[in-house]
Amino acid sequence: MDALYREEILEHYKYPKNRGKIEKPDITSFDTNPLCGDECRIDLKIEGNRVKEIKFDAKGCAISQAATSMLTEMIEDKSLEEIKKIGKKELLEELGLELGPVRLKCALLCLKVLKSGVYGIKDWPT
Amino acid sequence: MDALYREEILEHYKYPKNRGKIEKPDITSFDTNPLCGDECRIDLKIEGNRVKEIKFDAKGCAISQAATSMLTEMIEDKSLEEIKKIGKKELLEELGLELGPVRLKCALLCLKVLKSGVYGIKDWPT
Amino acid sequence: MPLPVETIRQDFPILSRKINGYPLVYLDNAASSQKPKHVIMAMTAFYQASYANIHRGVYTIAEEATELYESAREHIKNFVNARASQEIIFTRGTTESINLVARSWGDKNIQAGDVILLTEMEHHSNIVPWQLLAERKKARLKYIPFDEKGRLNLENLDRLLEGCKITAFTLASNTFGTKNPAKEIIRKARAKGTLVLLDAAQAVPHQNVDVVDLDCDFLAFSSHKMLGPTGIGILYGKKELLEKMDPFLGGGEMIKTVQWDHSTWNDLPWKFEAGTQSIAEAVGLKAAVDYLHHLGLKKIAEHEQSLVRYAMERLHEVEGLTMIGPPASERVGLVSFYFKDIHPHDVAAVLDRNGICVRAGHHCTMPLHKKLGLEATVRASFYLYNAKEEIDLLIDALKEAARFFRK
Amino acid sequence: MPLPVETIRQDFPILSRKINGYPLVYLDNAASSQKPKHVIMAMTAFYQASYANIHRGVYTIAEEATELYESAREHIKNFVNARASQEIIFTRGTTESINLVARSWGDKNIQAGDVILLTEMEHHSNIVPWQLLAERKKARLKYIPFDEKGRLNLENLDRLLEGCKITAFTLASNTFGTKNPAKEIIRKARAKGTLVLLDAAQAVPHQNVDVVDLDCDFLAFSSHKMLGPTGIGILYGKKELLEKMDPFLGGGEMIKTVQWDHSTWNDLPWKFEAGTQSIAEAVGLKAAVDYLHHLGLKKIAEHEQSLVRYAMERLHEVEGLTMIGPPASERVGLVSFYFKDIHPHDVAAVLDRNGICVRAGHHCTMPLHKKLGLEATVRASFYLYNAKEEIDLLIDALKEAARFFRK
Ligand SMILES: Cc1ncc(COP(=O)(O)O)c(C=O)c1O
Ligand SMILES: Cc1ncc(COP(=O)(O)O)c(C=O)c1O
Repeated sequence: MDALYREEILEHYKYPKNRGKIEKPDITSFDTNPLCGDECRIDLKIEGNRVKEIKFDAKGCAISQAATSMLTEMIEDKSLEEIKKIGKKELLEELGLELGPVRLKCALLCLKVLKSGVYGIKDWPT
Repeated sequence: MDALYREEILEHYKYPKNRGKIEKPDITSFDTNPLCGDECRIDLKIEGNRVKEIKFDAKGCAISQAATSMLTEMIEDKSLEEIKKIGKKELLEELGLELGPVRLKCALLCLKVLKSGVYGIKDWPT
Repeated sequence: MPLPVETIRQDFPILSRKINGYPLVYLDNAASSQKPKHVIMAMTAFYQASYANIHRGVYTIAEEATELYESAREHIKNFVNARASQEIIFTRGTTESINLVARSWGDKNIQAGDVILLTEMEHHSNIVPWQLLAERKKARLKYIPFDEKGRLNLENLDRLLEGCKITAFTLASNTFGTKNPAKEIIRKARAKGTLVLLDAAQAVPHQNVDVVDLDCDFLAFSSHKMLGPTGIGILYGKKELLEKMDPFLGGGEMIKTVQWDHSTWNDLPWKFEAGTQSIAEAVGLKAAVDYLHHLGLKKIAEHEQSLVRYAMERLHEVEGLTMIGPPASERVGLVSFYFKDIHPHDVAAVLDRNGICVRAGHHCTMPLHKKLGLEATVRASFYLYNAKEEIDLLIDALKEAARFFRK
Repeated sequence: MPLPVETIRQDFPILSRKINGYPLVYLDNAASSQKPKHVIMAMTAFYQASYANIHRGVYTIAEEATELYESAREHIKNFVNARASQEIIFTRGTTESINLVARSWGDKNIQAGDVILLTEMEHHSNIVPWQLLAERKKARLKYIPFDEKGRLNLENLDRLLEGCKITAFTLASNTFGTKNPAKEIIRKARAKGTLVLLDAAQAVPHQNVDVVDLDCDFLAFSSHKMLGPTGIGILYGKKELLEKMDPFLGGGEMIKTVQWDHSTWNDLPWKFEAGTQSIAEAVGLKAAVDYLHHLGLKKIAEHEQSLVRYAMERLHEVEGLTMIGPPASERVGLVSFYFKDIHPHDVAAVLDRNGICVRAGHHCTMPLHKKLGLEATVRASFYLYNAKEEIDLLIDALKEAARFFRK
């Protein structure tokens, strides 16, 4: 069990950071994972090209919720340029998990949503 | 070779019986074998419900030509009722060959043509 | 005599695999079944001794291959009790079979305003092709509703059948497990002149299905769910209907003649089999049918019934777990459930750590889940090689999962 | 170093089979190829150890199966040098691939009066889908003619391309063996804004095919002709085009969301992969690609070139035999021929008695044969495991057939 659900993952899952909604977000983005019905919305408040506030709402498994929570922590105070540099690799390192192709999609949905919001491209490719 | 091309088959192939055309046939029927391009036409002259004259024209391999020639011999002077009783089994016995499924179609095209002519059904099922 | 499960398990090489040190417990049979060595060996032997393209070759191995392929069709014909082998068309699977009907029959016969009647518990493969057809033809889709126990509510069936050209529904639900009252629906459809397509993906592998007795017009199912290989499926259709339908795919083998500007079509069933077919897969499917037939579908159904009954009893023990669908006696061998506070993916992941394979997700029935207010469920589905002891392992692991996420 | 044919032959179990006491001489490779043990074993191993349905399972074997399936796609992507794996769609074969384009691209983009340009040497699978499309849309079919040597006559190409939305032609003819000047045609088509679909069924198994270098829009081929299993094929399409196309088949896996009245589609490539796919077949195909890649397509092409050159030289010896098509240097490894006085079926039957498998018939190119005034021809087609000695056996048997029917 331990490898898949490290203590830190469970913490993020049970006590997510940045959960909620921004009333008038500068950027908001939403997507779903058709394979399991996971949903993810990320709202951003931007000031001077930098993340001022971030909130998310996600339905899904522990992995996808924890990943989203961790991702929002990773980008607090970051500039949009820095965010654009965050990829699969960075997020997965942070998660510290070995995931099969299906659960990988759970973990990466939040990144897909973030990227498509930041780049303003509706269907960000997985 | 012998099993497939018995002397009698070769005879029918080289010197077919009833090859030709009837000017005003009472029954005429034509079909093709889509798998190999074989063609077969059978013309019948009927008198008193009995075959008065029979002619065929066939393009195809030795098996199909010989089978057609033999089939026309089998039905000379036969009544339409008797012809309806001739099936796969009777023709194959006459041929005296063991045929795989593909060459079986070569041998049976003439029967298909004859039946569809006699029954007046366009697409006689194989 | 009950099904000799221990002996049967010896026939399935994958069942001796270990996952994280635990024996594999395969409970995802509704998604796809495992294959007995008979099926695997039949295909291997075929590739090693008789492989060739079919129908066109006049040499020995091509004739052997053709004979094997066509005898697979005979086997299927007998298995579902069709009247003629021309009524059995090989496709890639249930999905392609249904699409074939929606295109070939649908495009010719459905007009603006016509009703196409489905049920609320259909698999996406029996919804989307009809949505696409309805869109092409401006037809109307209607759905027979299900009740809180996952049973079809047939109260308004006569009204739903008004103006309905075809109704397509599943013999057994892949999410609830419900065995639907096909005969009753078919009788009413007949009375209105409505055609009937049965999605038999979850039925043919598990119980006797007799197309003459059912009197359906079309029946679709997949090889891979009935011990056979992937890559092949079946469409049964009544000959009179198939004959009047236009071809689906164009290409080699389905033609009688091809000219520059038009072509004519081959006889049934080949009219619907364009291009090189799934030949080795037909050989494997034939072996699967032999295997099932030899054990007897009736015994298999009884075994699965006893498993699902036992599973449902024991699932009641697991705290916070809710099952969906009807009582065991009205089901095929599967059960879907959820925890209010644990995501199905997490449940499945914990189970996987213990070597247990279950499905977590919407099982390709999103509308059904939405109606229940659920995103996803966990499904355990049984087959002839599953044993009671495996259900005990499932229950233990579910209890562990509940403890783990609630700690 | 030339191809190590003797070693290669050891990899193909069927080649040790005897027919009527003679060793099997398999010269029907254009219809379908035999399979090396690597391919057969890859599928067997998969069924025995990792089989599960893909994409949806969160348990170990489902993830293994998904990984294998998607890595098969990667292999194919690299094999034809596509830019992205989203451009590789799995189908059942060349035939389905072409039908997919004719339906999904064609129904959306072809209008009344538009020209669809084929060639006179196309396989039925690259004619009939376009005839059906032309009929649906009242479009016009035109054909690039071939000359007396079976070469395309491109003199009037510019005129034929006028008003032409798509041209579909074969990279290599399955009857003449002609390698067509694809780049020249594509360049002219590009200039007119015409899309290009390449039928690569006879090309990908035998030579390097690079979709970027060719700059084609679509490319279709089959697994079973390139040492892989039946039941799977490939459509390559440029991403920008595939993205704008509607789905072909509706069902599980190709959707993003399904609601009662409409659905939204999954991302590429899955948008075009409805229902359970040919999973084990993808695993086998991957092994086939590895096998071919390991030997090198260039060497394979050289070997086949030397075989066809030798075969054509020696066929000249056979009295009354006429070959059709271009000189050996312009061919892939196949040659079709006929006797004026002996039906091709009879030739093939005599050859079969000697263990030699050749094709007799129209090879799914009826219009081509009709233009030549022929019903059928005999075709010998070579692959990497064929040896010169087998051609000697072919020649001997042909001489015997001639003697037999002329005696
Ligand atoms: C040139 C060509 N195109 C298309 C096909 C059809 O391929 P398949 O039957 O695998 O769909 C073939 C082979 O039969 C072929 O040789
Ligand atoms: C009820 C039902 N219908 C249709 C299908 C689709 O079958 P396939 O994916 O083999 O085409 C399935 C299985 O996935 C099913 O359970």
